[in-house]
Amino acid sequence: MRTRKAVRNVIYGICADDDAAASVVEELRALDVDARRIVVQSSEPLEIRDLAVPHGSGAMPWVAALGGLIGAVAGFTLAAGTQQLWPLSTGAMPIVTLRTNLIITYEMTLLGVIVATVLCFLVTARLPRWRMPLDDPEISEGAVLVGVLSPPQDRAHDIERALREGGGAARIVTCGPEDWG
Amino acid sequence: MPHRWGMVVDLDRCTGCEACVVACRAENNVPTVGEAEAARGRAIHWIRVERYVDGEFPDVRVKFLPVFCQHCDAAPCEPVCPTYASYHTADGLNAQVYNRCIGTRYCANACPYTVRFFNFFNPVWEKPLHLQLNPDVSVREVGVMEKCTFCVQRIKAAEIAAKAEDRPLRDGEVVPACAQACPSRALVFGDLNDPDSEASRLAGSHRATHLLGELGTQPKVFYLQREGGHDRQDREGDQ
Amino acid sequence: MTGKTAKEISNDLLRPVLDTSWRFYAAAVLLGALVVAGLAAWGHQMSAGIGVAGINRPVFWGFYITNFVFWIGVSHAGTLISAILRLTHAPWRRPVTRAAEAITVFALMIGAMFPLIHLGRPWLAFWLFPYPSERRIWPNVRSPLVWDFFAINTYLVGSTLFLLLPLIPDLALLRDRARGWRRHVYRLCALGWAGTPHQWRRLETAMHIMAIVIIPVAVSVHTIVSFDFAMAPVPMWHSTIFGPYFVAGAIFSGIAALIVAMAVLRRALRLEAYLQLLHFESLGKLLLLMSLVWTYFVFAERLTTWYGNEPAEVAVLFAVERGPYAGLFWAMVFCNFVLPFVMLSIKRLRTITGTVVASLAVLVGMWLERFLIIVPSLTRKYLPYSWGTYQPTLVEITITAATFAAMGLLFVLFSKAFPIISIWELKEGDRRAPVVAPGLVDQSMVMADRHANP
Amino acid sequence: MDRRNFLKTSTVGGAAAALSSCGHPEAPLVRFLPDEELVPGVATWKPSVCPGCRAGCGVLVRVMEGDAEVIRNGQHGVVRMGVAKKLEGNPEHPISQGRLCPRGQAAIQLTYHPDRLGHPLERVGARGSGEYKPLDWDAAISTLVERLRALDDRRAHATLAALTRPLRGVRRELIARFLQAFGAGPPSVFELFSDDVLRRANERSFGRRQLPTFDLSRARYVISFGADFLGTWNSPVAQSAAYGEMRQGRPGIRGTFVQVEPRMSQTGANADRWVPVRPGTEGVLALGLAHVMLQRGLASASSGAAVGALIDGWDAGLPAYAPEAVERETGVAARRIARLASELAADRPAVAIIGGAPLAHTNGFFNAIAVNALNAVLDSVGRPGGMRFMPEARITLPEVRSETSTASSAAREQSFSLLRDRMRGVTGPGVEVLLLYDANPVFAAPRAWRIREALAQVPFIVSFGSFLDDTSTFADLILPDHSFLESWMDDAPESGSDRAVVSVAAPAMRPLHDTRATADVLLEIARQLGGRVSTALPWHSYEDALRAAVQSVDAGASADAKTSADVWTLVQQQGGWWTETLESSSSEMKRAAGASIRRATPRFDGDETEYPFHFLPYPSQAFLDGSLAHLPWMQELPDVLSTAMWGTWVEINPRTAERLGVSQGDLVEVASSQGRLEAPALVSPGIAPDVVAMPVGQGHRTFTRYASGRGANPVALLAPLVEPESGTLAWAATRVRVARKGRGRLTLFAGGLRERPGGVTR
Repeated sequence: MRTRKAVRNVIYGICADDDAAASVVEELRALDVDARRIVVQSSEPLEIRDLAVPHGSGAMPWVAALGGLIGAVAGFTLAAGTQQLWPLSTGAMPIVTLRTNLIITYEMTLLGVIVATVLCFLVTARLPRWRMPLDDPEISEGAVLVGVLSPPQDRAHDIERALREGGGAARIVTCGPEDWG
Repeated sequence: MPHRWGMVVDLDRCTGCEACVVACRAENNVPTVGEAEAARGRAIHWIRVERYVDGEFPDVRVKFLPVFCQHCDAAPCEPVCPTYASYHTADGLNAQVYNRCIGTRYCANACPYTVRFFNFFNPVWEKPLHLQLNPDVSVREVGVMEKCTFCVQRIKAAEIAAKAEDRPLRDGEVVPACAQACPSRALVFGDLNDPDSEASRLAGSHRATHLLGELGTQPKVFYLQREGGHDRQDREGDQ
Repeated sequence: MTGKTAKEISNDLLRPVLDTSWRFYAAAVLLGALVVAGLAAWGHQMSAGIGVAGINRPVFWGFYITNFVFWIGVSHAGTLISAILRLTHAPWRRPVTRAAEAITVFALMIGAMFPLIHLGRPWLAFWLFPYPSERRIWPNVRSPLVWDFFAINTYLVGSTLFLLLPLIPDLALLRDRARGWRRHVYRLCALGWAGTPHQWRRLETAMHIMAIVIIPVAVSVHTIVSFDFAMAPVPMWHSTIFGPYFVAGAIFSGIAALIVAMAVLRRALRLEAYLQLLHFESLGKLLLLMSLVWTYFVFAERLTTWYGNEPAEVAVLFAVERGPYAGLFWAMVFCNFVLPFVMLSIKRLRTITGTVVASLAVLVGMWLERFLIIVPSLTRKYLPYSWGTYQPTLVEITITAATFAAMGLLFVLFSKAFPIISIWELKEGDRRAPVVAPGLVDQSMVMADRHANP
Repeated sequence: MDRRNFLKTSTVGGAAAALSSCGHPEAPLVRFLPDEELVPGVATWKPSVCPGCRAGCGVLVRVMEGDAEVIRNGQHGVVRMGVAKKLEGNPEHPISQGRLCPRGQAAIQLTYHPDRLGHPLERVGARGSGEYKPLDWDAAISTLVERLRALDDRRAHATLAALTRPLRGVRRELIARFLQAFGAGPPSVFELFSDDVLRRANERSFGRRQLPTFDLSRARYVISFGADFLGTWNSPVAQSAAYGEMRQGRPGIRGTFVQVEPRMSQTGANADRWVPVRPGTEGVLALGLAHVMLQRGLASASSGAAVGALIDGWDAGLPAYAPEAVERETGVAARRIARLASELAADRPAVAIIGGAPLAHTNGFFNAIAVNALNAVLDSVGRPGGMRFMPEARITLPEVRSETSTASSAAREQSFSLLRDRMRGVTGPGVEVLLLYDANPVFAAPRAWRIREALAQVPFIVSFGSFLDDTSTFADLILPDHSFLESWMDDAPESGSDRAVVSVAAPAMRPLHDTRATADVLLEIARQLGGRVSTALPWHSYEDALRAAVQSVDAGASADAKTSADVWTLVQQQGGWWTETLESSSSEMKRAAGASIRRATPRFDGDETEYPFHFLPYPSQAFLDGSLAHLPWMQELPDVLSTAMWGTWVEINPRTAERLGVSQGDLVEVASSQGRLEAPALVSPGIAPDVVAMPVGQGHRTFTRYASGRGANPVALLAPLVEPESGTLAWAATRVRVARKGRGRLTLFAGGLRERPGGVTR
């Protein structure tokens, strides 16, 4: 509707709720539209989870664990390395004090987990991306957007129909040919 | 073998005259803070003579106790310092590196002897009082912790002198300002690693104790307890 | 739960962000003025010397470290509570979590300032940081202050991310609603969030991991803060109970801070429909639980000290219970135990007002608790000759007041810039939970309602 | 440089930063060429003499290079010169033996005091206003010379008078000879805590008008009556050194020490037994002890016959001093007296000391004679481990033949009371020109003596002091002296060693200010006056006079020196002259003579019902009689017992305080028949319930930025009672009343008074 949107080559419909969106997605799949081209957007997590491309969710915990491991090694190396490089005697303590180094190791481990998790999230969620996504204002009103990216020109009508069917999209928007990925 | 500097304080000799207190101030450029600051608990005395009073009139007994940095082997002040301003030298001193101190005052809290002093403001020497400043000792600026150093500048000077003559340090060659001033010779400084030093000999006395020894700080200052005197029984016998 | 449509929710919750009332300016100016006063006091302290504060020998730590511990404690409001509630899927958490997380971040930022404010030479504070420097001296990793540095940084990074991640979808919402230059800002902040199921799934996974991780971080942070004391051989500091005792106290004060913040938001931003009695009640019950836990720790600590009868420790114990600090001590007991216990265990008194009153008392009481842990011990160390006293100065009081103002100001600005209630989580929860008419006063009715409308 | 070395050096170094960091940016100064060749960073040690008290300790001055701001030829500039850095005891010196007391350590601040007078001053404002204008030395000296010429013209020579602090040696002689040659009377000395009573008593008992020296290091039992001999009395450094040896210097032997006094002093705090006694009854207790010993045959009367016989009833075994009677009078239990007596008799050698307050009662002379008698009974006179008298040092200014001068130039001093009366015109001759040298009677004399008024009647007062104090603000002309480090110094200690000692020292550093040594100024004035005065004082400088005096010493007495020139060299090297051989002084003692002395009961000023408390001022550990109150180090020195700094206080027994409703730090009013003052209360268990005590030293109206208007002056309360034998002030004989006034301020260094249970040393 606004100028920015005109640059996208997309056909989408606005559905009132998840159920409508789900049925639209069903229709699109029935049309044999490439699953990777189906786009769903909502302003809240949808109850029905498999509206779009299924993704393996197992990677993130492992990445987090790896981050923790890196953090642990970094923390311990920092602590013990500092102590060994500048071996100063204090309070009759050993030069490398394992007990106290555990604390820094612990903190660095958890910091590693946190940072790895967030990085993993950003990477896998493809954030940040600086070009505008589809942002129909009705999404923020609670509507669900279902669309097809770069729809084959010949099937535009089918897709529009599919969007409307089954109590689906109340409104259809077609945008320009440019890829927005 | 490195030195292990220590001090022996004979409480039976100490008279509470406080010559040590002023001598230390003169030697180590310890600033005066003035009445208002002193009233707020900011007076700096690297060595002080604590006095504890026992009994009520007329059976009053007083104990004088010169207290200064105990140069603990297991010093609680050292590990808590985040910047290594407080650390242990090879010859057993609790060093305080003024340049490294950022003023967390953690060491002062950790010190059970409360012998660490803080510069709450920049010290002031009204001219020409500054001419008296000892050039061998740095002047500390605001925000820096300071304390007794066992007159490390005198130790270093004696070591340099001995090295120049290519000989080991002799016992009694290093005398901190407090011990040098002490009229009754209550303070004896020396190398505890040297079994023949006077300090070692006195530290082996049956009267030798540590201050707050139960805390396990392993101080290098020994206190020789007072002998004799009257016990309570004796005092009651007089009445 | 709110009985409102998604549109209404968005309107209600975005209104404070998009419309600016005179109240916002009034609050910002007033709080800002106090913050400026605090900064001026700090500047004065830097130029004149730390001596303008009331600290002395032997009380080398005073208001600043009290504030440090207090604010780090308050920071546990947040992330810890929000993480626990998330992990336990407590349904009533949704309007609460963002405020709680914001408290955490701000309280940490303020708390982390105090170790700098209290330094004798704050311009050299960067020496705490392990960086390769010309002088080739690194921090002493044995020092609890360096542990603090690591723990607080971890917590600050973690809780900031924990606050920001679920904010992204709401920023996307704002991006759509805002006008003018703000739109551009929000657009940048939203990072191009689209709201695809894929992103939602990732966000939820990340939040789940974060919630799991942030709990041990929070626990360790306040444990390490307690180690600042427990590592020093100071009577009544050198205690094994300090770790859990401090963590319990931190959660305690954190909940209280959250309740107070929610009450203020509820009134100021007219969020009565979202922050309901249910929330205050639930948090109030948590507060009551923590009050009892805290009391248990205080009792355990003081009983063992008294029974042990170690002279140096008993000197501190009695200085607090019947000496110069007795007034503060019994005020603390009243604020942290008696009053919350009465207000929160009697159902009739457990109203929103009642909960808020109890929470305010707890905040006062917990500040006193921090003070009473730190100062009396220092006034009575081992050698009675060096016993001392402590009187705060105007500089310390100003800076302390300024940090409370800073907390308020940050909160005002935050709630101005971002929706203080997580809109998407609320909507999500609303759809999953039964609709409850606003204005309900009884939890049991909520429960009954829930059964009636599965 | 690795980290460890870095740390090492940074603790030690940093001198340049030290000196530059404390200055403020100022206009650039002219840099004068250095006077001396100094090796940077290398210290030289020069002997000097401590001016702090009468002990006359020899000190060593650590001198290093420094940049001093000075005025040269009227130009302000900087010169690199040797400046004193620290004082240590002179190890060669028989009195200090390498040690120094706190006041001696702080004496260096006398030189560097920021309020030191740096040039001659002439009064412009009213007397006491402290308004002066600077003057150059020529003008200043000629002003004084004209005044003296005017006296000469009017044949009013006798109206010249001098009032000095206690001086000995060549400086005292120069002043005395100047006065004598001019035709005036001998100089007066004012000293609050004077020991003249004891000197006179010793003259009576032993034929020596001198303070005794105690051989504590060999004593096994020491009983002291009020003498703060480890703190402020007589020769504290020498006495403390001997005390340390008495306690722990002999394997297997530890001397016992008993202190008798109503208020616990620093010395009393060290006692094994502290015996509080009613003020003024110390002599009775001493004789009570003697009685028991004689009665039980623990000592023979003959051993002390000569000295003891002075006491009325001696031959009869002192029947009036039976323990019960003594108990009634002194408040010390009879059983305790008996016990002390048997201990004294058993642990020989034993010695008794008297000093301080017991001498400052109206019966001070009796107390002193009584303790002398006790020493005689203990057979401690002239014996190892007992008391003795230091051989007198025999250096005096050589006689100069002149028409008026007779043999004795060392005329005895004129009593202060006579000078007072002369100033006030009560007796003739009046005083028209008064030379004032560091004596501060306006501060340290009772109000009833009306010093202020007396000074106001003197037409012309010249002060030689280095500071504006309560008295010197009355001066019309101020000719400031060098500090002791900038000047030649000499002193002749009268106690503290068993050798004859003269302390002499050359200047340790060049003068910082435009000052002149008073002795030099006197010689210059004598030159300008001409006539018999210049004939009597033919020396060009103090140094000349000193050399003449020292070279008159019998060279044979010094082991190393063969000629008088050698003596002068030796004296400069070691900081004085002292005999090498130990002299037995007992043989020189004359037999006691004179009428027998009856028991004297002390008289007190003030009615007991109206003024229920004995008032006991005492020399403070930091300031003595107040003459060191201007030193900031001394102000910030915590008094060892009270731990008070920068102020004054009133010591009150806890029971008394409770009765009066006074708690620690409360402001109390102390009032005597002479006046009143307010000071904070210090509740102390070490003081008798009917005694209140105050340290002397604070309460200066004018005495530099550090001491002016600080605290209260207890001397202001003192009644003008004197000890009749010596005429010295009986400063312990005033009664006072005490009342609470409100909250006061007491700056204490210490928090707690009591050890925690179990003690602190283990």
